[in-house]
Amino acid sequence: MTAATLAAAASGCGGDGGDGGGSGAPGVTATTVTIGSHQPLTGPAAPGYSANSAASKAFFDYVNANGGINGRKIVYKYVDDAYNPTQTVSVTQKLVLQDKVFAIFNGLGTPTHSKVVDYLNAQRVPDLFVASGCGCWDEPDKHPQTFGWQVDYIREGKILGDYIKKTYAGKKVAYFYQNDDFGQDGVKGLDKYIPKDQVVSRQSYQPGGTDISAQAQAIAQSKADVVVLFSIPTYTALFRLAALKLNYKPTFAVSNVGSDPITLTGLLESFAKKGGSEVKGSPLIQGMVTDGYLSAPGDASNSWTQLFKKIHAQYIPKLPFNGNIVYGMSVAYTFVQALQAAGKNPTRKGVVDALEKSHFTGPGVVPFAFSEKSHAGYTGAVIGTIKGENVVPQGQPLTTDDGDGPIQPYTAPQPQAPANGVPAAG
Amino acid sequence: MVRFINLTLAGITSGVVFAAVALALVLIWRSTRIVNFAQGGMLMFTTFLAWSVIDRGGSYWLALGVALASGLVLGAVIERVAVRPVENKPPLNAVIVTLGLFVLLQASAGMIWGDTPHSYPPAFTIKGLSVGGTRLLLSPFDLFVIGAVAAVMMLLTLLFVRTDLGLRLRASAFAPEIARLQGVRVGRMLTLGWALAALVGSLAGVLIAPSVFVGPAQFDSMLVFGFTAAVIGGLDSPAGAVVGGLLLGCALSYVSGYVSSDLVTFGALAALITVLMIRPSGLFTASTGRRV
Amino acid sequence: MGTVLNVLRRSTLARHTAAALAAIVALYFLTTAVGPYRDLQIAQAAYLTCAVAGLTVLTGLGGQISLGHGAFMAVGAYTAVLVIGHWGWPLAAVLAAAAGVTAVAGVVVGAVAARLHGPYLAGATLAFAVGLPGLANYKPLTDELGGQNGLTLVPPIPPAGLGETFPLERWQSWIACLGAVITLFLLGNLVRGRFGRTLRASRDDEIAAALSGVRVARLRITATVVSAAAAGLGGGLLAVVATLAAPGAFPLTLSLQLIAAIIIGGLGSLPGAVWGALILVYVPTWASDLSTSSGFSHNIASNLPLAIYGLVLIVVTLAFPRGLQGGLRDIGGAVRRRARKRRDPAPGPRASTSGPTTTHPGGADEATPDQAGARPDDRGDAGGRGERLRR
Amino acid sequence: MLEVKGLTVHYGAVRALGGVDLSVDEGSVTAVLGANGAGKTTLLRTVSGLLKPRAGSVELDGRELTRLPVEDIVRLGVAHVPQSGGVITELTVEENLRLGGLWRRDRAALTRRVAEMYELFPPLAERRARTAATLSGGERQMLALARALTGGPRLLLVDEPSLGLAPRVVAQLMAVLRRLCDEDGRTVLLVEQNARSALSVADRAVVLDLGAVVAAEAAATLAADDRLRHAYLGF
Repeated sequence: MTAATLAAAASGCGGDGGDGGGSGAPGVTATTVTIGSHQPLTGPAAPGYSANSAASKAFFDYVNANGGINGRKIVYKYVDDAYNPTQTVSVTQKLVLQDKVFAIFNGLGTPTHSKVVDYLNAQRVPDLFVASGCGCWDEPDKHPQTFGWQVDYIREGKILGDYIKKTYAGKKVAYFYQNDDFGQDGVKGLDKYIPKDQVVSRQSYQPGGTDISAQAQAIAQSKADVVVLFSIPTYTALFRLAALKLNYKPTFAVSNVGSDPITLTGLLESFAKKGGSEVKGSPLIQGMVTDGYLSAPGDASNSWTQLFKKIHAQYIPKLPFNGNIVYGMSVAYTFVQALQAAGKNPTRKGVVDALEKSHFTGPGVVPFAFSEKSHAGYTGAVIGTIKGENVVPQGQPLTTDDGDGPIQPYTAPQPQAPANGVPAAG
Repeated sequence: MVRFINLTLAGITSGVVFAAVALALVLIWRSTRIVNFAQGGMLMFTTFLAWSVIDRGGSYWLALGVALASGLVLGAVIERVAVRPVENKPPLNAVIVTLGLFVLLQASAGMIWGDTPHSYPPAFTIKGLSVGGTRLLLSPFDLFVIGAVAAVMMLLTLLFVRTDLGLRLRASAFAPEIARLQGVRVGRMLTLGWALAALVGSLAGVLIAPSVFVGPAQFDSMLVFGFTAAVIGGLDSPAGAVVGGLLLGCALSYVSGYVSSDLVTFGALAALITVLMIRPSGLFTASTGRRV
Repeated sequence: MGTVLNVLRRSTLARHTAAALAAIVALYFLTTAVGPYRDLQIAQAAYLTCAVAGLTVLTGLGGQISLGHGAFMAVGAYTAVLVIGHWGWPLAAVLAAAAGVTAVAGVVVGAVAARLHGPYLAGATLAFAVGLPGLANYKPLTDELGGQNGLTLVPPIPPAGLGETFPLERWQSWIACLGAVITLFLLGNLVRGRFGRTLRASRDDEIAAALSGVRVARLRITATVVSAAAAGLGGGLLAVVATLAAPGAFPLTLSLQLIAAIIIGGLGSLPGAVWGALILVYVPTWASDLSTSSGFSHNIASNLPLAIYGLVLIVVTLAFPRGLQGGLRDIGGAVRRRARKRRDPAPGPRASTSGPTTTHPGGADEATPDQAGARPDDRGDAGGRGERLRR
Repeated sequence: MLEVKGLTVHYGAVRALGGVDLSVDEGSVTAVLGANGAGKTTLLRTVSGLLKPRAGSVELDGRELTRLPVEDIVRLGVAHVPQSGGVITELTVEENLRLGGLWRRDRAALTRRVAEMYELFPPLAERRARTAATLSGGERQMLALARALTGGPRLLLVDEPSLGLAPRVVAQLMAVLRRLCDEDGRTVLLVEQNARSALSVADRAVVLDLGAVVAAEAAATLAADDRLRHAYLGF
C-alpha cells in the first residue's frame, strides 16, 4: 500500500503544469475543462435531487457534442456525499487536490456545502452556483469565489408573503415548513409581509420518514384559510394527503422547491384519480399558488422547456422529466455562459471576474444579482398557479433583495433558448 | 379532546405497522437469534415489486399477492444463501451480514428503479371518517391497515399454536437441538421462519407505502421504529411486538403533537430507555429468561 | 541487542512503547511523502481508528454491543467545536475536553447499558444513535448547536516553526495520527492488564466472574466510559480534520459502519481496529472512483459504490468469520503448522475435515485454552446460540 | 444391531473419544459406565449424529450413520433422550409428546401413541395441558422417555436418566427401561454414572475411561469384578 500511495503522491504532486496548450489553470487543457461537484446520489436527500447532476451532465454532453466551448469539452465529475457533511468535505478535497478540478459547480445543500465554502475560498477554487437558496453564499467580501444561483429562500418568502398579504387580506394563514435554513429563511421572508396576527399556526417538520399527521391536524384545527408550505415535494404531497384525510380545504401556497407539478403528480397519482379523463396533473394540486424563476417543465410552448426535453430524450430518457431536470440543465447553461465569458483561455480568476461583470439572461425569467458587490443568483420569481401539469404565471416577474428592500416588477421578457445549447457569443 | 383522539388514532395507525415490522423481527429472533437489520431493505424491495405490478396496470390485490409471495421467497433465499453460514458464528457476524444485505438491497433498488419516490395506491379511500360532524384522522384505509395486521397476527397465532407445522417451528425456535433429536428438520424450519417473517414484513411495506411513498430510502425509519417496538415489547414475544408497536406509535404521536415534532426520534429513545429501565428484557419477556 | 529483545519480550509496556514510537516514525515518513489528499485520507483513517478501537474494547473484549458509537463521536465533535468557539483553548486541551465530556456521557449511557443484554442493548444504543443528533434541531438548543446546519470550525494553523508552506492537510493528519497512536497505546496497555483480563472474563462468563469477585456492573460502566472517551477523541479529531460538527455528519450509518469495522477487522483485536478503519476510508473511495469511470447509466453509477460496500461487508464476514486480523493469524498459523508438520509428521488419522468444533464461541480475540476445551453441552449445532448473544 | 468401531471424537484440540469399539445386540439393555468426563455422553451424541467423529464408524444394521444428519438417524428408529431429559419447557406436555412422533406423519397413529403414553405414565395425563416447565425432575424424565417412545424407536439412547432423581424414582425408571426391552423388544443403550442401578437392569456393560473402553462384559460379570468396580465404578 505504501508503494501505491507514494506513486499516487508523486503523480499528484506534479503541480498544475504539464498539459500543453492550456491556459495553465488547473483542470483546463487544450481540449477539456474539468469541473466537479458533491451531490446526494444516495441517502436521505437522494430522492429527487440525485437527478439534478445527471441533467447537468446531459446538458454538458449536448454542448460538447455541439463543439464545446472554445473547442474545449466540459468534463463533469460529480461525486456522492450522501448529504453527509463529513463526506462533502472529503469528496470536495479529493476533487480539488487529486482531480484538480477547475471549479466546484452546483454543490448541493446548505448543511453540506457550508462546510467547504471556507476551504474552497482559501484554495481560490471558483465555487459556482451552489444548489441551495441560503443567503449565505452571497458574501463577496468573505467568500469572493462563491456564487449562488437559485433565488434565495428569503427573497422567495418575501414575494410569496407579499402576494398572500395582498390577495388574502385579513384571512387566517398557517405555515408548514422544513425545520432547517430552507424553511426558516422562507418564514423570515414571509414574516416581512404577512402581519403576525394573521398567522394562526406555525408547524415544522424534520425530513426523514416521520409522520406529519400531528402537524397537519394542528393546522386544520386552526382553521387557516391559507397554508404556506416551505417543504420538499414529498412533504408537500404528504401534507396534501393529510389535508385530504381531514377534509381540510385551504388555499395552498407552496415554495418553488416543493411545488414542481410533475413531481407532485407522480407522488399523488394513486390518490383521487379522475376516471378516464384526459386532464393532466393530479386534481389534488390544481390551483396551488407557487412561485417560479425557471421555465416550467410542463410548459410545452416554452423554448427552454423544448430544448431541455430534447436533450433529456437524447441523453437521460430513463429519468422522469420534471423540475429537477429543468433545474440541472438551466444551471449548466449558466455555467456555459460563465465559461464563455471567461474568454478563450479561462483561468480561475478570469471566470470569477467575468461573473462579477456579467449580465446573463436566460434560462430564468428574472436577472441575476451578480456584481462585484453581490454574488446572489436569481433576484426574484414570478407568482403562478398550478393548472394541469403547468404553472400559469400570475402577473409579471418580481425582483427584490434579501433585506428590507421593496419588491419591484421586472419587465424584460424571457429570452429564447439557443438551438445548440450554447449562448450566442457576446 | 378531538386533538387527543386524533393523535391517538394517528398513533394507532402507524403503531400497527411498527407492530408488523416488529413481529417480523421477533419471528426471526425467536428462530435464529439474529436481529435482522435487512428487514427494512427486504420490505422496501418487495414493495417495489408490488409497485411495478401496479405500474404495469395490475390490480391492488394482485400487487399485494406479489409482495407477499416475493417476501416469502426473498426471506427463504436470504436465509439459505447469506444467513445460514453465519448462524453458528459469533452473533455480531450475523449483524454485519444483515447490514450488508440491507445496503445491497437498497443499492439494487436504486439501480433498478431509481431514487425518485413513487406513489403507491391505498386499498380504500384515505378520506377520514366523520363522527358527529368532525373528521377523524381515521380513514377506511386505516381500518384496512389495522384489520390486515390483526388478521395476519391471528393467522400466525393459529399456525403456531394449532398446527403440527407450528409445533415444529416453535420447537426449533425454543430448542433447536432437542427438536432435531425428535426428527424435526430444523434447517428447513429456520428457512420457513425467515420466509414467514419476510412475508409479514412485506405486508407492512405495502400497508405503509401510501403514507411514505415507494423509494429506496423511504422505509429506513421503519426498521428503526420496528426494532424499537420489538425491544419495548420483548424480542421473544409476538404479543409484545404488537403492544410495543402500538405504544411506540402513540408515544411518537403525542410527542409530535404536544411537545415538538423535532423531538420525535428523541422521544423514541426516551420511551425505549424508560421501558428498559423498568424491564431490561422488554415488557413481555418472562423475567426468568431462558438461559440454558 | 539480546538484552533489548529480552526486555521487549518480557515487558508489555516496553513493547507497546517501542511499537508506538515505530508507528510514529513510520507515519511521519508516510505523511511527509504523500500528497495533501492522501494526508487527509490518513487523517480520516486515524480518527476512525480511535472510535473503532474504543468500540473494540467495549464490544470485542467486553461483549457489550453498541450501535451508538456515532453518537459518542458527535458528542466529541460538538464539544471540540464549542470549546474552540467559546474559549479558544489550545488544541491538546480541546481534544482532551472532547474525550472528557464524551466520557461523562459514557457514564450515563454505561449506567443504562450495564443492565441490558444482547438485542436489548443493541436496540437501546441504536435509539441513542438515532435520537441524539436530533437534539441539535430542538429549538431551545439551535442557537448553541447550529440546528440542522451544524457548526463550522476554523481549521487549525500549523505552527510557524514548520515553515510557511507546510500543508494544512499534513498538520491535520499529524494531529489525528498522534491521537490514534496515543489511543491505541493507552488501550493496548489497558487491555493487557487486569482491566482487560477481568473484562474478558466477564464477557466469557458473567456469573463466574461475579462469583470470583468482579463487580460486573461497575466493570461494564468503566468499559463504556473508556470506549466513549476513545470515540469522543475520534469525534474531536473529526471536527479538527473535517472542520465541522453537524447532525448530518453522524447518521445511523456511521454507527453501523463502526460496528462493521470491528467485525471486519477482527473482533476484539486492536490491530484489527486499524484494518477496519482503513476499510471504511478506502473501500468507498475506491468504489466511487470505479463507478465514476465505469460509464454506467446514472441510476447504476450512483448506487454502485453502495452495492460494492454491501457486498464487501457480506463477503468479508463470510470469508473471514474472525475478521481480517483473525484471517491473517489463521494464515500465519497454517504456515507455521505446515512447517512444523514437515519436520514431524502429525500422528493419528485425520479422516474428516470438520471435527465437532470448527467455530469459535463468542468474540474470540485469542484462542484461550479454556475455550478450546469447552463443555460438550455447548457444542450442539444450533444450541447455545441465544446465550452467546445474551451474554 | 449397533456396531461402533474405532470411534474417535475431538473437541478442538482435545480428544474426547479415542478409538472406541462397541457392539449392542438387538433386544438388550447395554449400559455404558464410567466417571465424569470419560466420554459417555460424547459417545451417545455421536451415535445420534449430534457430533461428527474424526475417525471410526457407527453402523446400525450395517448402515453407516456418521454421515447422516440427526433428523435422518431419527427416522431409522433411533431415539435419543438427552441428559436431564431435554423437554422443551415452553411447550405443553402434550406438545412435547406429539413432537416425538411427528416425523412419522401418520396423525391417527400419533394420537393413539400419545394416548398409550398417558396410560403408561398416568402423571403425564393429569398435566397434559400444562407447560413442561411446571413438571418436577422425575416427571420431566418421564416425559422425555415417553416422548422418545411416541416415535416408536427400535434403539433407545438414554443419557443419565438417574441424574438428580430420588432413588425410588430411579428404580421405577430403570424398571420401565427393562420392560421396554423385554416386552416390546426395543434395544436400549443406557449411559449412567450410577453404575449400581444401571447394572441392575443391563444385560451387558461397557466401562469407559478417558475416552477408551477399559472393559466390556456381561453385566453380572462386571458387577462381580471387585477390581473394576473399585477402580472405575466407585462402589
